[in-house]
Amino acid sequence: MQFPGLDGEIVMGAITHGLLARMLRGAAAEVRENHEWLSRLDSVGGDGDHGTTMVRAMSRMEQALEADVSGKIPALLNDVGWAILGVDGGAIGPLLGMFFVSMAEGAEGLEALDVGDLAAAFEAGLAGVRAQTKAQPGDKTLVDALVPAVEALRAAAESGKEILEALHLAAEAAEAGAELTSTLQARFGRARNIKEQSIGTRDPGATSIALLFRGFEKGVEPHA
Amino acid sequence: MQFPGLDGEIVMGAITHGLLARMLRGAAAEVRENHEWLSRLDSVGGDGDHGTTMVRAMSRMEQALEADVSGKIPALLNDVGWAILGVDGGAIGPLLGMFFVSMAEGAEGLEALDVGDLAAAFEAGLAGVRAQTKAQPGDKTLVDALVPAVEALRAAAESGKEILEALHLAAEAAEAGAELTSTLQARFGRARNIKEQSIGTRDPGATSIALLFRGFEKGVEPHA
Amino acid sequence: MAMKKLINDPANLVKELLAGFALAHGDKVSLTGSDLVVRAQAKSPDKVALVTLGGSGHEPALSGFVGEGMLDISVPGEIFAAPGPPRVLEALRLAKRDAGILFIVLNHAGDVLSAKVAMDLAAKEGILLRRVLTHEDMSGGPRGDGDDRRGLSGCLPVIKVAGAAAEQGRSLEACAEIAERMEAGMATLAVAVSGATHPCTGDVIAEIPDGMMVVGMGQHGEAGGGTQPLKTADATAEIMLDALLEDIHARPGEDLFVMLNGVGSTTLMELYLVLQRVKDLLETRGITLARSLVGEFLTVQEMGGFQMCVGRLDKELKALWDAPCSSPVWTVK
Amino acid sequence: MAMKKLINDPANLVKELLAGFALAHGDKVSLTGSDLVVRAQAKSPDKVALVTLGGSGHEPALSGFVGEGMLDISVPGEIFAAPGPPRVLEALRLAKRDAGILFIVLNHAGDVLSAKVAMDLAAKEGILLRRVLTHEDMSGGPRGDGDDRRGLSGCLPVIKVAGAAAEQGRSLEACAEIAERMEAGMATLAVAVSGATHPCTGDVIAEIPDGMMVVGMGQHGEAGGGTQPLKTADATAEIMLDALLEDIHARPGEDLFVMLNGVGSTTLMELYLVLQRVKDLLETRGITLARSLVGEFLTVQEMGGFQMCVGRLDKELKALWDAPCSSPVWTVK
Ligand SMILES: Nc1ncnc2c1ncn2[C@@H]1O[C@H](COP(=O)(O)OP(=O)(O)O)[C@@H](O)[C@H]1O
Ligand SMILES: Nc1ncnc2c1ncn2[C@@H]1O[C@H](COP(=O)(O)OP(=O)(O)O)[C@@H](O)[C@H]1O
Ligand SMILES: [Mg+2]
Ligand SMILES: [Mg+2]
Ligand SMILES: [Mg+2]
Ligand SMILES: [Mg+2]
Repeated sequence: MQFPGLDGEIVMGAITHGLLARMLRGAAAEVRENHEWLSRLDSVGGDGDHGTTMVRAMSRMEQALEADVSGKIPALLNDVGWAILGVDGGAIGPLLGMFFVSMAEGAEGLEALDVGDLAAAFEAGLAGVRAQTKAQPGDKTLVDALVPAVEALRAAAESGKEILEALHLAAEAAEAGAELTSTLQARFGRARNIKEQSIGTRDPGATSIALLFRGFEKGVEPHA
Repeated sequence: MQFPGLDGEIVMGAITHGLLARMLRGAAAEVRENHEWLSRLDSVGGDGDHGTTMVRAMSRMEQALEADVSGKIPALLNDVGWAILGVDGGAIGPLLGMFFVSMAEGAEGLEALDVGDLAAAFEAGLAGVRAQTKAQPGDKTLVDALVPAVEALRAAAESGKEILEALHLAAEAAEAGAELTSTLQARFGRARNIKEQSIGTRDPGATSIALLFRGFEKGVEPHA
Repeated sequence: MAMKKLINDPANLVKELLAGFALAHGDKVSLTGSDLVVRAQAKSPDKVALVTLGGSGHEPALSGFVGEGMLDISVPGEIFAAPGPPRVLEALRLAKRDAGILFIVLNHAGDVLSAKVAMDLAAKEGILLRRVLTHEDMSGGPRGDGDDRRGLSGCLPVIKVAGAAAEQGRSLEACAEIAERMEAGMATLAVAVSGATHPCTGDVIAEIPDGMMVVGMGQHGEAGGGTQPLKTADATAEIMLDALLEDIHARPGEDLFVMLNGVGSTTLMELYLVLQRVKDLLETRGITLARSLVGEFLTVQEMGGFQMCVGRLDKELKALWDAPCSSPVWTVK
Repeated sequence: MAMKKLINDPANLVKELLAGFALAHGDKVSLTGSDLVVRAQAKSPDKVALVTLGGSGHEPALSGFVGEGMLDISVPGEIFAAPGPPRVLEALRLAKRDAGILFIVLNHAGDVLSAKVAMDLAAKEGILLRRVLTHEDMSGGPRGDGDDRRGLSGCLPVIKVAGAAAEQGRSLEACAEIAERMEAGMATLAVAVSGATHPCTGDVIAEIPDGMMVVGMGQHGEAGGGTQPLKTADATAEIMLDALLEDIHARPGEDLFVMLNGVGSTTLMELYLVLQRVKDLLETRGITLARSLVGEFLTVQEMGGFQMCVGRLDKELKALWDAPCSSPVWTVK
């Protein structure tokens, strides 16, 4: 499949450097649109800064996109990761930063990513996050959105789905995972301090992951 | 003139040790009854503690009266003065304390005070106060009540008035002087900082002097 | 609560405050690289270096603990937000030495994560370090479940004794052991009586109803304890001390230190009352108040309240506590 | 404004706080006689002694200035109220020595009167002393009309240099000259952004409307300057510094010190911003910020705001500023 009107950068069924940039810009747009909601979620059990920090992280990401002249996927992902690591932003900075840095390692040497490559890169990103925290699925953290999203992408790759479809399924899974966190009690992050009172609200970090995946999908969608 | 019912301590026309104690207790009672007003006056240009400090000074005075076994007027006045000096009470403590300490010096060697002796003792007290401060009449301080009170007492002595009458005239003069301070601008004490805004309110320290002299008078008045 | 702060553009707040901090304490600290706070006179490179990281807005912490006999480097983050791993890594590179780095991390998710990433990267560069986590906030959960306990102002005594050990030329292992011994024997409990505002956003940090106080409040206004009627200094001291002594299993005959850390608008006057009561209560239990520390070390903007930190002191820790040091918050001749 | 203070019986407040203060700083100060605060190690009797007096409720002032190289004795009064002459006389008797006593009095009616009575009595006992009055609050009135100017936190630098001179064994005349030189070259201006309460009575000390600040507020909330909209740190620094520089007639090429004294709930963070701006402004005028001091030295309970004190430093004053000292608020190695 060939997406029309996308600067001719599209290789059927694969994410090029240019398309990756679109994915990332889509994610930034999605987070920016919803940052107040993110801060509101964080103010229940945390310090209410999650939306602000995410916006700062996205701005850094966009600067890295702007500055990128490598034309290479791993280099871009690595730059984005380090840009986000550079945000003085509490918990989300190191986790999200390491997600992209590790994704870069997972995409090492590749010029473009087919669905399987993309799944592998996201798996590397997930592993990078999980190396930083003992949080398991069910602990009400961003892990609860990230794990199902990456798993959905892998499943889509296994069953031969196209990239757009695969990203759609990942976004749906991330959203479902994030939504489910509202039933959970926080065992990591600041919200663990409010114990049972954390039940009833979505985890801000998981919600951000859902927004990022929704943005990835929107970024590669053909323009209407 | 003999006041009936006053423990037989009265010598015609003279203040004995016992009568002095009554005068002082009368002053304490008068201040105590009006201390909220004093603090209110002080809160306009000062720190609002004048009533509280005066009550503490009066309590100290009463303790000194309680403790006194000398039977001597100068000793009693000196003890009262030192008791008041011992109050951690801002401006009024040293001034009022030195008033009594100096009065004691003015009454040195006397067993009882006739009207002239009393005027001399009060004059010594006034001199003691004025040695501590450069405040002149018209500067809106306790000097504005004390000077006319002492002058009135001296005038009464010169014209041969009886003690009760003399104390009554002194109290009237003190009150008139205190009342007049409401038209003045403060040039000493905390109230000087508010400048013109001090006009319109009586000076708390002058008001205290008026209350003390009213109390002196009431203390020696025959019981109704 | 209207915000009444003398600040400029919130976006530059941390940069500006660090510049002023370095200016005010130029004899003891200076800024280097990406706003890392370092000692004015660097420690000899054959001695263990102490490094820490943490959000700003808690002045004088943590950068006020930098100086001779205390920290070598602090990495200040944004207001209430951990610094990102790159600046932490920069600090670790700067401190890199054969003697090693004692890396003191307060238990807050952001700090722990940022430290972890930086440490992983540092390890790849052959930087020798030992992390010591401080998590002495007893309101977080039962002792033993360390992850639940936040790192509050107790980092100060830990830094003091470990810094003194490093200054004496002790090994990384020895310094780490001392830090951990101090940490293991201490507990902190906070009480808040009035709230504060975030200097950048104006957001309210903890709203505390009139006449009430909250025991167990975290460093950023996180809930964590019970709201109860405001008590006297004596009664508050007793509630807090009892809980802390039970938490550390203090026994008669022991020597303890007590630190009272004002978090903002609570006066030294009040803290002195509390200290006096603490001493009397300890005496009735046969415990000696061997050292005390009263002041504002780790604040939460203009919040009212204080943290009480209590810990066990043995002979060695006492000697290290008394050892010379020279930092903006603590000078011992 | 509801009072939210951790205190006990207000009637015992000062006694209790002094006990806790002496306990907290037992290595530097102790209590003697009628709650006089004295140095833990007395100064050699052949050196000039420094004595001061003043109300409590301003902690750490004034007793926090007692120590080696600073004050020998402070006579603390009740909350915001000068101590009575008998305790002041007790202090003067205790400090009595052939070398003489430098008696530092802040210009407030109560303090001045109490000091005067005590001095008159001391003179009769042959106690040798020199009084130095500090009155550097420029909001009181024009320079020269000294009686109108209150003594604010500027007493600290005066005590520092005079204390250092005394420690060096200089004569009473020399110490007094140094104190007076320092005092004559300085001015202080206060800004208040939020009020406070009297800890005993609960009375409001200064009510400051939302969004406003008051320049020229005295130490107990006395009015004295203009109410104006709350400004940025930079703008506030500029307003205050301009006024102070004009007051002391500062000229290009001069060396000045700047002290920023937080009075309660204003954070160090804010004071650091102000200091940074002050330095830049001085630079543009060709004036050197030779020394600075930032912290809470003389507070007004939980009031928000600070005092800026600016003064001229010559070579000798700088050396005395840097001389060793050891008091609860200021330690120089
Ligand atoms: N230890 C942890 N492990 C995994 N995720 C965490 C951890 N701590 C926090 N998070 C995630 O970070 C989110 C909060 O991020 P953010 O508000 O930016 O950080 P902070 O709490 O430092 O202000 C949480 O909702 C949670 O998803
Ligand atoms: N320098 C002074 N000379 C004469 N009287 C003074 C002086 N200062 C204050 N007073 C008197 O003291 C009164 C205030 O007393 P008080 O409120 O007890 O003291 P403070 O102002 O220290 O709180 C004033 O009303 C005034 O009469
Ligand atoms: Mg947050
Ligand atoms: Mg945060
Ligand atoms: Mg008063
Ligand atoms: Mg007073």
